[in-house]
Amino acid sequence: MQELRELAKKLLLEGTVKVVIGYAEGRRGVLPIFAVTPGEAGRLIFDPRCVQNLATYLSPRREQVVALGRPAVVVKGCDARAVAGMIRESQRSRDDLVLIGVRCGGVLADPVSAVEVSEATVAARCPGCDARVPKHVDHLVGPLPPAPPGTSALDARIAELEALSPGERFAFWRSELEKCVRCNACREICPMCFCVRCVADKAQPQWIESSPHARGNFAWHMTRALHQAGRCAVCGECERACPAGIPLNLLNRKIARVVAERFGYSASGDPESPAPIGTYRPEDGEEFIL
Amino acid sequence: MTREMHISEPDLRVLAEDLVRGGTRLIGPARPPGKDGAVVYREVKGLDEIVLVGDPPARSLKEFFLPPTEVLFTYRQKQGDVELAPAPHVFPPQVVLGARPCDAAAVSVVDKVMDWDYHDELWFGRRQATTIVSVACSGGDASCFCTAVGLAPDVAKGSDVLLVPVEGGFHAEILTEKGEVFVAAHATRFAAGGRSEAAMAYRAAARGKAEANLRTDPAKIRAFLESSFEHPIWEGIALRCHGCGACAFVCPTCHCFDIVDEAESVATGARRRNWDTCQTAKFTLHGSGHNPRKGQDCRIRQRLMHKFAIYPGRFQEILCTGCGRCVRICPGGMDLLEMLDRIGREPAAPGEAGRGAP
Amino acid sequence: MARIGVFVCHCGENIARTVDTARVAAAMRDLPGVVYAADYNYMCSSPGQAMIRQVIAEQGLSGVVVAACSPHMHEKTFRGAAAGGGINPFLCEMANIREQCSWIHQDREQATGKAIDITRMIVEKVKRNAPLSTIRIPVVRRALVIGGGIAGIQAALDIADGGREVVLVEKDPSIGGRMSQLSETFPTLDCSQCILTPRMVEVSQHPRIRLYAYSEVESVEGCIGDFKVKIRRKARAIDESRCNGCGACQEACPNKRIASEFNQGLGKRAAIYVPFPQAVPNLPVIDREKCSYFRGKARGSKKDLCGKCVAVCGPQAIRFDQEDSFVTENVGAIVVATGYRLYDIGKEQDDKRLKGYGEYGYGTIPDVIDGLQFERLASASGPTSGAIRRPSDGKEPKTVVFLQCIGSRDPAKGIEYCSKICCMYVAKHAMLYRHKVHDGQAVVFYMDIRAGGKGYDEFVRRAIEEDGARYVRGRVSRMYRDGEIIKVLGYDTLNGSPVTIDADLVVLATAMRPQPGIEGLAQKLSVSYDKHGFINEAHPKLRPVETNTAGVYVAGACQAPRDIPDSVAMASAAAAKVLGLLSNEELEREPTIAVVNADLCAGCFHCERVCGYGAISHREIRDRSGSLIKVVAEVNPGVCWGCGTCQAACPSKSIELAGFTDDQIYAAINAFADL
Amino acid sequence: MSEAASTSTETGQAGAIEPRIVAFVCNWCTYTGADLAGTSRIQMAPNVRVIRLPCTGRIDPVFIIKAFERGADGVIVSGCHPGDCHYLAGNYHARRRFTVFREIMSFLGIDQRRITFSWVSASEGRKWGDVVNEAVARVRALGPFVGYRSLVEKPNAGA
Repeated sequence: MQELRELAKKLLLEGTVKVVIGYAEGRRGVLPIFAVTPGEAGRLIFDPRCVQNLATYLSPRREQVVALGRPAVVVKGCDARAVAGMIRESQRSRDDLVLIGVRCGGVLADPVSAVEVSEATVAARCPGCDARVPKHVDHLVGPLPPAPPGTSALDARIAELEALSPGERFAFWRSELEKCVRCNACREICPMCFCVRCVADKAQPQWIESSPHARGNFAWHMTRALHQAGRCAVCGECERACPAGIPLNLLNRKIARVVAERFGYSASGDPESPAPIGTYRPEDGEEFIL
Repeated sequence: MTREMHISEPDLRVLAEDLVRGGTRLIGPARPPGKDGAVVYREVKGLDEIVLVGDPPARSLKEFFLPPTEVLFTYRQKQGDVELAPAPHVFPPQVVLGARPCDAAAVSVVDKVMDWDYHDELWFGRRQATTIVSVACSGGDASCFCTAVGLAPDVAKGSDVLLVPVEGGFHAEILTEKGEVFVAAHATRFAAGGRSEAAMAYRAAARGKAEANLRTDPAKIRAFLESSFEHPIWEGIALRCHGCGACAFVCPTCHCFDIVDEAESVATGARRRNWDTCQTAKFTLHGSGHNPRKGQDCRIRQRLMHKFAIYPGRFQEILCTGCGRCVRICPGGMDLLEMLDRIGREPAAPGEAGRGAP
Repeated sequence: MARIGVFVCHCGENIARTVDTARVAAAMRDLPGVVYAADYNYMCSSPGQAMIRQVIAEQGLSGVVVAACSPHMHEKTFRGAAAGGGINPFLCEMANIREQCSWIHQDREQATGKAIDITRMIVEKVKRNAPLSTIRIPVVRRALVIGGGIAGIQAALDIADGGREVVLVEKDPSIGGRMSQLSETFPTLDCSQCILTPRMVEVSQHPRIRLYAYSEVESVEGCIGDFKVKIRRKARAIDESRCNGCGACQEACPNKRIASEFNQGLGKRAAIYVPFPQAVPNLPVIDREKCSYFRGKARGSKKDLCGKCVAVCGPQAIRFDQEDSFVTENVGAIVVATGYRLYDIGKEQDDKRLKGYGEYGYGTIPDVIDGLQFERLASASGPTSGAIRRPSDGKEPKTVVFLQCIGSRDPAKGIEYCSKICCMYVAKHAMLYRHKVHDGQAVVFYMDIRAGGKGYDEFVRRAIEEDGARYVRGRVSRMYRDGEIIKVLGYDTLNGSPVTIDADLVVLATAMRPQPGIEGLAQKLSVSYDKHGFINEAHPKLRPVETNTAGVYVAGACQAPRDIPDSVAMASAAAAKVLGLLSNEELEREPTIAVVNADLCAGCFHCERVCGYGAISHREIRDRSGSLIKVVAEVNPGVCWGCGTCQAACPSKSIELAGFTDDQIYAAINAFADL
Repeated sequence: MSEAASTSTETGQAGAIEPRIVAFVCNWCTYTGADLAGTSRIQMAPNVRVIRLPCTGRIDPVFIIKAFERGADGVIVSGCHPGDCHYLAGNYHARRRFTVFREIMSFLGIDQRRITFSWVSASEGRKWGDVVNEAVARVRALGPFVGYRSLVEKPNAGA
């Protein structure tokens, strides 16, 4: 903690950055803060309650954050994947950013009620994480906590769903997606959703119906998953933001696995690693094509 | 005209069964069928599913009067002509059992705008068909602040019947004519009752709990908002806000909607209204590309202005029930309770304003 | 509001037999925005087209749909008619109710219903068509020829003689290619170098030909009319402006025991060398792998580095520090003429489908050589000065076995095609051998004799009848070295008996394959190639020297096995195409290209990643004070080919393909639903 | 067929109506192949409506979604064989895109037998006929896609 605060103060004092985007204690748990003074930097923390992916604040569409000036941002390994994606897709230049990596032992599924990481409290995406030590960062702080216990409940749930018939899976997702009210929180919080105008807001023609009925919701969530394929950092923010509690991490994880299995690609913190969609290999599998 | 009665828990259970058996749609706060998950208002088959006392459900009652999407009319285009078929606005009866008083109050607050320059037949069609039986709240959680907006955990506003938990059952206040009709239809389930000390004690304790979270003066907040459009307090207030509008979607009183025409084919389709929110840039984006509410700070200011100044100015109602849903749901950690607290302390003249850090 | 006219064609009985065309027209009249619909016997006839023009004028149509045959058949016709009627031709589209409806269905009810759907979907699309104008792009009136063999030389000379500048790129130190290695040519037996060398000199002296020998195409940008070609000039380590080609350096070079590429390994050369005496340009090159100076340097030794060539070079032209350099040439057309190589029977293959010939010793038997090696043995300029001597001991072979179809026509070995020239050159070899070794016996194992061509069959007959070549129809199953001779075990399929021959020399007519690296070049040029690497022509009959990329042409053996006359004919044909193209100052292009909506573009450049043509560039948007607002994608209209892959890849749909916009396709899908 | 019915509760009764199928095809290979099927008079099921696009690279998965929304019971996507793309590599990009998209659809419970992907060259008129007939047969066995059509409620039925 002290190491993080000292580093942030130093970066601000020496003028390397104008703002440090990090975590601080709030009234109801941890909040993102935008520290512009060394004093504010003294409030920075990192612990398992710091679930937020702060990379999302780096989007060029966040004009008021951009206006603060050159940022340093505190990133977990998963967050660093999102930063890499934004750099890869020309949204930020690497030289524009100072990345403060934090070593991570998993975050909490419910950071308001729980404090300690255990098999019961850890976020489902964390067990088995291969990015606990963020790569391609400028600074790395904090001790490496033990690996999150257990195995990912997501994989087990995906396997359960895959064992169902298409009709049963359709019924499951229908019951989930019927809850969606199309607030677009999943999109707005996503660091990789930086389009100036989302396809779901396109009205002429309207590919994605804006009405929150199951038909519009299927179109939206299928398209979102497609557009995220090979880009999603699997940070889990969309599911956390969803006021309807739709298990979006199942879909994210499933598609990340498809991309890994089919194209040998996993999201990494390396902005130089090529994205799997937008390229091809002549020998790509095509057993589904007649 | 309040009449006080009593209903035992077994009687309430049978009452619920009677309703369902009689074909009335029964709605109550309940967990999703067959799984864990947040309590929401949904159609239930009996009292056992209903969570009568507890934190506010994840979503409000709003969707039972203003659904997230609804058809206004359907159309069919013919060569040079269009046939319209308006959606029906008479609805089968439904009963909400176990509404949180704040959610019932919210419906009554929104009634005002729905009967303002235009009488919203769909809203009032559903209002007409719905009897709201609330259960007094025990005081909520750390995000609740109903008392700060002039309501209370046991507020009667908007409810037809208010139940207050007492030993073995509920003290019942019959508040409206609709409430009377409801009680009359289930007369055998209710026992005569009078003033209940136990109920009074429960209500007092709940009020005390809610008041502890936030004490502020709505009039002062309104005065500040009406005079502080350009106040530096708005600067930086939105840094951590994602502009997703989840706050508005879970809000019991936010009622803005968008109207869209959705094609089913070349010639047919439907005009729908869908929930919308002032928290997105798209809400005020002009066709020209100009946006009068340029930044997220403008949108947050708008939300506060509408809730605590504009709506009260027009309808003498605060467009907020202090349910705390926006605080609980916000993925960016925005906190209305804190904002109100800060505004409440703000001196009349523009003063120091910090950034997003609380 | 749209004003659409629909014209339903009977196509005589072709459509009307299965589709109730009157009903189709009637159904269209019910659609919003359709102001006219009629059916007619032959829409493509003069009266049919006149009807379209007349209705456009009378009804003030904003769009035309012709429900008839395939757009591939008559889109041009009807767009012409629409233009004749006074509207933009791109406001006219065809609904295909013949090839994809009346001809493939019997049931009149179903076919009529389908025709109504098809036409309605096109009507809805056309309502959203925008007028488009043909794109005009200026033509750079110069050409690039890749490959300095006979095909490239011929193409370059023809184009240059036609008045246009030519850039000729050759990867080897000299032009001349395979033809310069040949001894005599069939079917006339005239000396290959004697007819080639004058053409090589012509190239070097032509005022409109710029020759880059020992150079390769590094990258190609742009499109027909305006290619920008980056050329790597490999470092010869020679100052070309100083060297006078005296040859003293190769004499002085201490390392003269290097297998000569020109002589197919049968002769030797120095580490600094001119590949052959008639080389054009007549300049040496240093083989850095073999040169003692460069080897010493690579080992890190600082002293005693060889410099014997430097010492003898009068004009001081040796430049050890020379590095590869690059030039960029701007041309309007490109001819690919990279030629061929021969299949190698070795165990190691660059293509896993190819197996090599273990039964022939995988190329390890010294006196088993290939056709090009035999050419060098027979050539007066070759390592033996034209005397037939076998490589192992220099003895004159008395029995020479020639094997045809080695690799070719043998799917089990990986190549199913016929290499076309081998029948002829084997006959030539048999004859040349007999002319030089009068008591020698040539034995030819063949599968079939393919001697189609002017004077070709006569030539083969001469080899057999006048020069005594023994032709055995059959394959050789095995050969091995037995003392001084090679045992060749074959089977005569005509008399059904095994044949064993004690050969002194075996010559394999191995298959022709495209040059290594052809795929990389093809990708740079965006031309397609077949599974063997031969460049695909645009149409096997009607467009034999064009490729699927406009402005890129093909000549010679890089397209398929070709002999010299074929290659030269192709080269002249390609040159004629190039001259035709370059006769225009501007080109017209279909306006079906992508356009970026800069307001919406977020600059993620997914479009750029999927664009096969490099048509997407980055454009900076700045405010009035000059500060950068954002960087967006931009389409170069001259480079875009209109595939639309960018539009599907754009997550926000901020790029649109004219003629196939989202609005148009959405409308067509919407119309599918109309019940 | 019983297997289809049992594994697809979203479909309704198998074989109840004539299946309606949209085909998205590229202009250069499959559309030309379909024309060839016509000139060769190869008879095929009349259930398919073709939408012609320049290249499979242009086919956006939202087209498939919209086709289902507009009542399609099945979809065909067809283009040039690998290596044959008129535009170099549009089909390779499409292949990756649909590799992912069909997994998404499948995971969400859309029976992949409703969607047929094929490479049909300009010379494969016969193959086009087979692709059409087989797709129609598969979709017929699954029955109308009532599951997708029922995703949007009848006006004001609920609330």
